[in-house]
Amino acid sequence: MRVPLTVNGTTSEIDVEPRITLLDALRDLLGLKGTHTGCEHGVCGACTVLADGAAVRSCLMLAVQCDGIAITTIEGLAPGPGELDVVQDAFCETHGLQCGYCTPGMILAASGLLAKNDDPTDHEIRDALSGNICRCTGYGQIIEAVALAARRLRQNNLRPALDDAG
Amino acid sequence: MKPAPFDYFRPVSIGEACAFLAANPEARVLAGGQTLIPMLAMRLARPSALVDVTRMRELTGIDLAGDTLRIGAATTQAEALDSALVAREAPLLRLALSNVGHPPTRVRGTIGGSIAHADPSAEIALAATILGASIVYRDGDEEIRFEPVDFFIGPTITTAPPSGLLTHVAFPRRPKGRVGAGFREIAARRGDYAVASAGAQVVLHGDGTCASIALGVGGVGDVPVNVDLSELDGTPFAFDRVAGVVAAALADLECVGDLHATASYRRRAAIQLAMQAIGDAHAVAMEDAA
Amino acid sequence: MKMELTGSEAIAASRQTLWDGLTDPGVLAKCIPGCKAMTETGPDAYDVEMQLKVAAVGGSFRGKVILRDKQEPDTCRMTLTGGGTLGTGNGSAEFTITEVAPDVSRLDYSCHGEIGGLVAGVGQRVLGSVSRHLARQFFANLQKHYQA
Amino acid sequence: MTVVSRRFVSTDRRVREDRRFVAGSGRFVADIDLPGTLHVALVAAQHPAARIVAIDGAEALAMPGVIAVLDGQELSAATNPMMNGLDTPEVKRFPLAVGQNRYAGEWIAAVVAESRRLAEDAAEKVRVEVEPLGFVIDAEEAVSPHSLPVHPRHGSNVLLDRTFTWGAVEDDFSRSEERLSFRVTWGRSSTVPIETFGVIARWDPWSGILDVWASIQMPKYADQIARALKLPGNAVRVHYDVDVGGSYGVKRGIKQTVLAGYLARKLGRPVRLIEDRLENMRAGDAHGPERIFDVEAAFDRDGRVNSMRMRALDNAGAYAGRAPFQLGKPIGAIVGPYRIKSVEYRAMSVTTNKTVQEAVRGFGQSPTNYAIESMMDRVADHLGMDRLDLRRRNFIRADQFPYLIPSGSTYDSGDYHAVVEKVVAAAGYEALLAERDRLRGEGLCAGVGLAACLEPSGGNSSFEPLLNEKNRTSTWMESSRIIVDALGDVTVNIHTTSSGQGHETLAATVVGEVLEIDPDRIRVVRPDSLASLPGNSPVGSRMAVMLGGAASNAAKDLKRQMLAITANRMKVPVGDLVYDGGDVIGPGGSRLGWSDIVEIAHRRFHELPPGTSPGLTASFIQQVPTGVALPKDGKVQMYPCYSFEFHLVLLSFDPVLAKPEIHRYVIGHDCGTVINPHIVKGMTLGGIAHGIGAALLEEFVYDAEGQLMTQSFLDYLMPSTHEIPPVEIVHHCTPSPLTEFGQKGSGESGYLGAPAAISSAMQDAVAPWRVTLDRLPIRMSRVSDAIAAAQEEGVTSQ
Repeated sequence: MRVPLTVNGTTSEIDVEPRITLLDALRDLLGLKGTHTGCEHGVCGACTVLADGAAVRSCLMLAVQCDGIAITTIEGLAPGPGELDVVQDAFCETHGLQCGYCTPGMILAASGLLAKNDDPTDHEIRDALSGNICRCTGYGQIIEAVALAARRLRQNNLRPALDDAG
Repeated sequence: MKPAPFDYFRPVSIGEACAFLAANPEARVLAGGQTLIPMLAMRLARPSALVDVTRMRELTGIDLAGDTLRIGAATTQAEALDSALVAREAPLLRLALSNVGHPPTRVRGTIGGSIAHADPSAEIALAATILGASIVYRDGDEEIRFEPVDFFIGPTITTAPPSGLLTHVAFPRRPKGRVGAGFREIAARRGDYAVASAGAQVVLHGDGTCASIALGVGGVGDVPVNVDLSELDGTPFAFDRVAGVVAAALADLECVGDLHATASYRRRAAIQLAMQAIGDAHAVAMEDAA
Repeated sequence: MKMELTGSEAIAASRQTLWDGLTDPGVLAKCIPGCKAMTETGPDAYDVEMQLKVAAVGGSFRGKVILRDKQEPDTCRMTLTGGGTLGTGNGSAEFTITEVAPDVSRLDYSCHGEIGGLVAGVGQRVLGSVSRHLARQFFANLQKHYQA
Repeated sequence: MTVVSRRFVSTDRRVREDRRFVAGSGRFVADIDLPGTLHVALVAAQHPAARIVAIDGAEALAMPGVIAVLDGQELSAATNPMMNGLDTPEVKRFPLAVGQNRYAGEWIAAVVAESRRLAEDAAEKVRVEVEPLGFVIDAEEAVSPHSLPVHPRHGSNVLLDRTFTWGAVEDDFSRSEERLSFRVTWGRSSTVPIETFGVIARWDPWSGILDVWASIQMPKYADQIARALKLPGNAVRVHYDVDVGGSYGVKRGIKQTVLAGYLARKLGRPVRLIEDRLENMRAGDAHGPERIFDVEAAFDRDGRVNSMRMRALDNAGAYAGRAPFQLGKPIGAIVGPYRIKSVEYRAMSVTTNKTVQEAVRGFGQSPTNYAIESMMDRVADHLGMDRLDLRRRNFIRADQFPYLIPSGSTYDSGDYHAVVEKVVAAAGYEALLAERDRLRGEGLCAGVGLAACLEPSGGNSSFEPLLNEKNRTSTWMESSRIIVDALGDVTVNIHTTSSGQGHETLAATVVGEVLEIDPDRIRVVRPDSLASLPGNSPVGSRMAVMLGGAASNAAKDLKRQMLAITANRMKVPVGDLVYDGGDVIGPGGSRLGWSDIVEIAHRRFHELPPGTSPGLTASFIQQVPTGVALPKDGKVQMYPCYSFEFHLVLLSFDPVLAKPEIHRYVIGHDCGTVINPHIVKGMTLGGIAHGIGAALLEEFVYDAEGQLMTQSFLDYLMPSTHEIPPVEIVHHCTPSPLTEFGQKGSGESGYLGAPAAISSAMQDAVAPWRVTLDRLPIRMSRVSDAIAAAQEEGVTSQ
């Protein structure tokens, strides 16, 4: 089936079998390798992307379902080559990652939260990230990163730039 | 873990969806996909086609219809959780929804999808059971309404007609009186399928006596269970007395044991959670001036 | 994982008729849920091909059915071994037929099974419910067969 | 005491790897697309043991896009068995089962197709005819002489049964005033990285090279692949510049790579095997130790523990794997941080019809620490002593280092009392106990847990010859090469894969420190195995010590060369020169700048000292600092450097629901000099989270029919943000005298003591009911059921 897929603000027509997940379409057809395959059954959150600004698991969506939905992947966050957005930079600042495999999903889940709430409590941060499993960090520096990003967003009167995509 | 092949069909109307389902007995409805797609990936499920109803306008939305709160089957859990109507008219459902999965699964997961998959741990099914919601299917031209107690058979299995389409769930509106809801569940990790859960809606008369206590427990057996506490109707609310009635009502509760919890644990936990849920609900009802 | 299922069903048939049906591959093929083919491979031995479907769960299964310890028209043991896309299944079922009224018999059954492979590893949540449902379907089909 | 001032080491610098990962620009194996790649899906055994009668791939092969179906007969005929460090030649292992399978889920055939989907479609069509065989899944049953052997030709299930006696155990037991014995069990869990194992292999018949991209963390990986595939060592080129999505020990990947390598050669196209989660959980290198400890302690009434007998029985699974050696490494810290005079240790490893174990974070040390710390708690309980006081009484004192333990290892340095007192001060031990009692007063179960343990670090494989005399492997090296190009810019080569440990940051920091130049100006690259100096991989908490050592020693060599060039140019003795931020200062303040020295080295060979090689490069191959001795009389120096950690936990739970909530988690950590504080903090917090998982949630559970019931993440439960509390870290630094900066390892920190600490707290919480918790993970339903049973017997918590 042919589906127009809008990812990071660009729409491309792809040809997929109905059984192809959004995750596989992003990786294999659009070459966006920043979205990672973890469990393929909706538990680990490594494949998290934003759909119309909300964090979703791309392994639990079919590509054929996604026409008309603005998808944002990790590749869509950085404002420019070599430039990091506020959330990405905060993850670097606190070392909110180690192997980097769950990181794109984690950052997108955090971005989804901060887009709605730029002053989250510790509990709200934990709740927003609870569907993303990290085996390296024990979450401490991740939660610090999200809190730091929130602080900087508030200080700069900014929210993550999702509007272009969504 | 790639699904076996299937066809994909996105109907625009209930009639079109029903016609497709009638003509394709091996087809399945795709609502939010948060339960079905993992089953496809593991090849536990292999439908001939998926009928994607996620964007069907007739199936989405939350509105009042007479004495019911009508929630379209394809309404997402996140939308229902954020809905002021749900908070006002079905506070128990709202509490239940806050326990469903994780934020990213609630964005896609739907009210109808959760009901149709009939997981005994599912919070929405439990809330529907406790509140006595009507589960409404369309099969061809026929509308079929199910009471939850007649609907759930076991995990993934319901009495729904094979070619039917779940169109909406009708929850009774907030009852008269002082109303409070409580919902508690336990799982090794928050957000997992509950190994035991309980929800309660306490309605008090103006003088603080019980008008009704609706209680249900989930996660312990094949189906969510409604617990009859009608003997407490009209009595003053006394926690010890309620505890006695609840313990007696749940003493013979049929529970399953599995690697996450023994049957005996589930039974004790169900009683404990039931009392906590009733306690929460009562506290809220006492604050409710309505 | 181990599965156990015991029960009792009243069937509108005489003891002999019910016995004949339960040992007739044609009748079994009709009543076993999802049975696509049942081929006799020897005395009381059959190859069975099934396309299972319970709600969302489905898969193909090929196996061997053997009838043993036949004491016509009272008791019989049936064993099933095989596997398919969902995993493996081995089991045995013992039937006892008691005539309770003219043309009504009670079928007591006791089944023991072991399930392995995929469904044992990922599908335990649904397994017990699905197998009970399949058993119910079988008896419902059997009822229907004799009522027709 | 001299205060060492450092420019970059121990400073709060960002981790350089993070930039690419937060941008989604890591390069993981699954991200590599080679034209013409074929995909593999595996056919898994359904029974725990079965004879394979026939494998018929005809129907699968007839499907469009399906290229090949490979079985174990063909593969084993063409390859050597996978390496086995033990002397058990009849326990042969190939990537696909040969003749019979030995666990449910074992790979018995591989299907190759144009896409992973098609390969999975076809795998369903491979007809496998089997005859089920008898099986054994329980270790104690397996060890019985009457048990069915998993490998009949081996004769029994015993892979390893060695008893060591270090010191006067009999005497110490008979002289001690008290003794007690108990059993604790460590359930089968593992590290379960979010990236499964993956490999891509490409054979070029014209160059005769097998290129391998893989998510590995495996010492001697290239050698093992070459040996198994019967290729020359220089025909296997492993690309180390593949990012690894977590490993913590398990990403071994030999069988997967042998399989993919064989198929790539046979089919003439690149072959990609990325395990899916089900393949990974049931038959990848996914499982870790599963161990029963029987412990006997001999002690005096004043709390001094004199001697210990320990039997550790490990359920290795169906093949030897690395499981038996994970009983060996703990010998290097078999007395923990305590002055226990003598030890008898029996290490037993048995085969069963379960999935094979692989290396897991700590390589067997965390289970052993759990047993030792359970012993300390029980001794205290037996004597009615405070658990902390008991430990204080037994700790090795700061003035006793270096300290030789009975099994032959010398602990390099430490100050355990100081760390513990810092933690006690930070957490308020008495206040924690008071808070526990307050929670108990509210009707909750509440407990304070504590655990002290060591993290042996720096790596060394002397457990191999210790457990198998025919295996003469004595130690491991690590290497680094520094190249200063003609423009004066510095590139450091490291020769290993990384799975989140921040090796690039480590190497840049230490090289920058030695050369006194900004680490951000230093590029770090990971060349392929054919271009690399010998190395191993980040196992055994070794990279701070070993890669840090290799890189800093190479940098020192570079500095030496620069001084020699300057001395020659200035015509002064080297001893009169001072290296200063990349320049060299001579007598009287004359200065030769970095760029001038580089210019001489690269262009003006006539100004080089006689006999000097042109260019400016240095290489260093780092030896384990404590050297190369083979074991003698059952004793050996195991790892060189010993980090210390002390955990203090307060938790509580409802007695019916029994789901613990951790109120306070404080860890005192001493890993010597910290090279990068962010990295060490992350390792420690991650290790604790992993330990909380092992203590409360994670287990590979088998049913009585030998089926693995936890194949998905719905049943194998890893902690999420909700289950991991905020953790406070209390730092202490006792530098190692053996390393360049005083650093020790920290890659396994947190994990080594967290399970023991959580267990201690849970046990303290149920103690009022006289319930004993003796098995990890501690499932909430077991705790609740035990309390209910105690209540039924009339025990109250008062």
